[in-house]
Amino acid sequence: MIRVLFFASLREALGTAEIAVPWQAGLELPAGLIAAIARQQGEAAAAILADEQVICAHNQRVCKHPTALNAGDEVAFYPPVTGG
Amino acid sequence: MIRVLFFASLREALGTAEIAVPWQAGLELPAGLIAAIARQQGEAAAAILADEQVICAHNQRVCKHPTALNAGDEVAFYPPVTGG
Amino acid sequence: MISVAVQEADFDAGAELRALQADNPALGAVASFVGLMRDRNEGVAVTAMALEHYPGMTEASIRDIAEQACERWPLGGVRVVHRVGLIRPGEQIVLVAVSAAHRKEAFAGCEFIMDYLKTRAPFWKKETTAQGEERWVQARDTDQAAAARW
Amino acid sequence: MISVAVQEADFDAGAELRALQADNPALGAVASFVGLMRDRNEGVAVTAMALEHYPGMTEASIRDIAEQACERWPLGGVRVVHRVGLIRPGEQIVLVAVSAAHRKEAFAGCEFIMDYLKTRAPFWKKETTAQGEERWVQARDTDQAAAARW
Repeated sequence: MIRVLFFASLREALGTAEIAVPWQAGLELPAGLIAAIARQQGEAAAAILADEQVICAHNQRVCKHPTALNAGDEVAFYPPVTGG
Repeated sequence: MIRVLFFASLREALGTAEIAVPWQAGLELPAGLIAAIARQQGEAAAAILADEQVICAHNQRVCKHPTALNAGDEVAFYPPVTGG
Repeated sequence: MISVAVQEADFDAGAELRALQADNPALGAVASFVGLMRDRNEGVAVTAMALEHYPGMTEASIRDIAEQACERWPLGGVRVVHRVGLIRPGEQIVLVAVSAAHRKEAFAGCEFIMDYLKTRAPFWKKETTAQGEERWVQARDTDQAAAARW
Repeated sequence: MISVAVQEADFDAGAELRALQADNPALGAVASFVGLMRDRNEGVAVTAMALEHYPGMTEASIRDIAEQACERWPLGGVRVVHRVGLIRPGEQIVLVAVSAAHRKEAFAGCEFIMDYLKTRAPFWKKETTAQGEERWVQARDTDQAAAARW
């Protein structure tokens, strides 16, 4: 499985803080994972995640380029940060 | 009178922290006052004060241009500052 | 030496500065920044703020930013404290304190860490307006520009 | 609001920050600097420092520098504490703390005041080396350059 987390306004828009997505060989971040989320949560959820403002983290590091996922990985999607 | 103060290495070089110089009409800072100090304290003292590194303050404000002195004014000579 | 704390509790800025100062008598400079919650944002009165974060990644990303600062400048120590949870106007949100031999490096390191923290660390603010409306604080272009200059 | 103190006693940096923070809930940023006595200067171990100043002019010149900062940037408050007399390695020498609505102005104001204080305020340091020699600290060209950039 892939653990997928959503934060802040994305968490609210998707109505959940965390889902589990089945891992399969060749699953890639971001497009492959978002397609898998679309099948599981619906196209509306996937459209929210595909927004160019959305930031994607892979195993707690920001991920800007297509990346192969391994079983057990943690992925997070979140809006632009506003701390400090 | 003009109250004349010396600080830090100038105080040590001149051997005094403060002298009084008689005021007279037309007395100007810096050249006129330094000439008056030369007559009172000797040429060596005046040479120390004429060094271009020496800073001169008139009534507690740095004075960079020739300035007429009034009776009762306070003048200070000091080396480059090193606070902070 | 890098210290990072993410916590709900308020913090003692003076104690953080003392902890840095005790480090090393070769260090002559401590620059620091404390961010406070303002009672207005974009012209609207606000009464409270909830600070959400990504536990685990938050601490790691702040540490990473502090390490980048230590690579760029010869810093002695870095201490960062960032609060999460409910915060009220006037309260402290964040502290960044940096020591170095001289002030130029201490100031640069402190500003760099604040600029990066603002644009990289996974925190999100949701504020409650005086009218009772809750809204997510929007990221600012000026913060992106501040981080881009380094 | 400008506060200037020139004193022999050590100071509580945390209390200075709290005093600035209490000022005004519209202010979101406090930048500060603490200068510490280092145990070496120009490669030589030093054991003590005597800080001489020009009473009266010192306070007035620091206040003047703080007022210049307030004219350049929209600052909320400025607090400066500068010690005089005998200081030992590791001890605090100076604090400059500046509040503003946003961090950019607070950092700029704080750095400006430090740079000007270093090159304008009438303080002189005489240090005692580990060999027992007393020597006046020389002004640094880098400090002149730092002040000239504003």
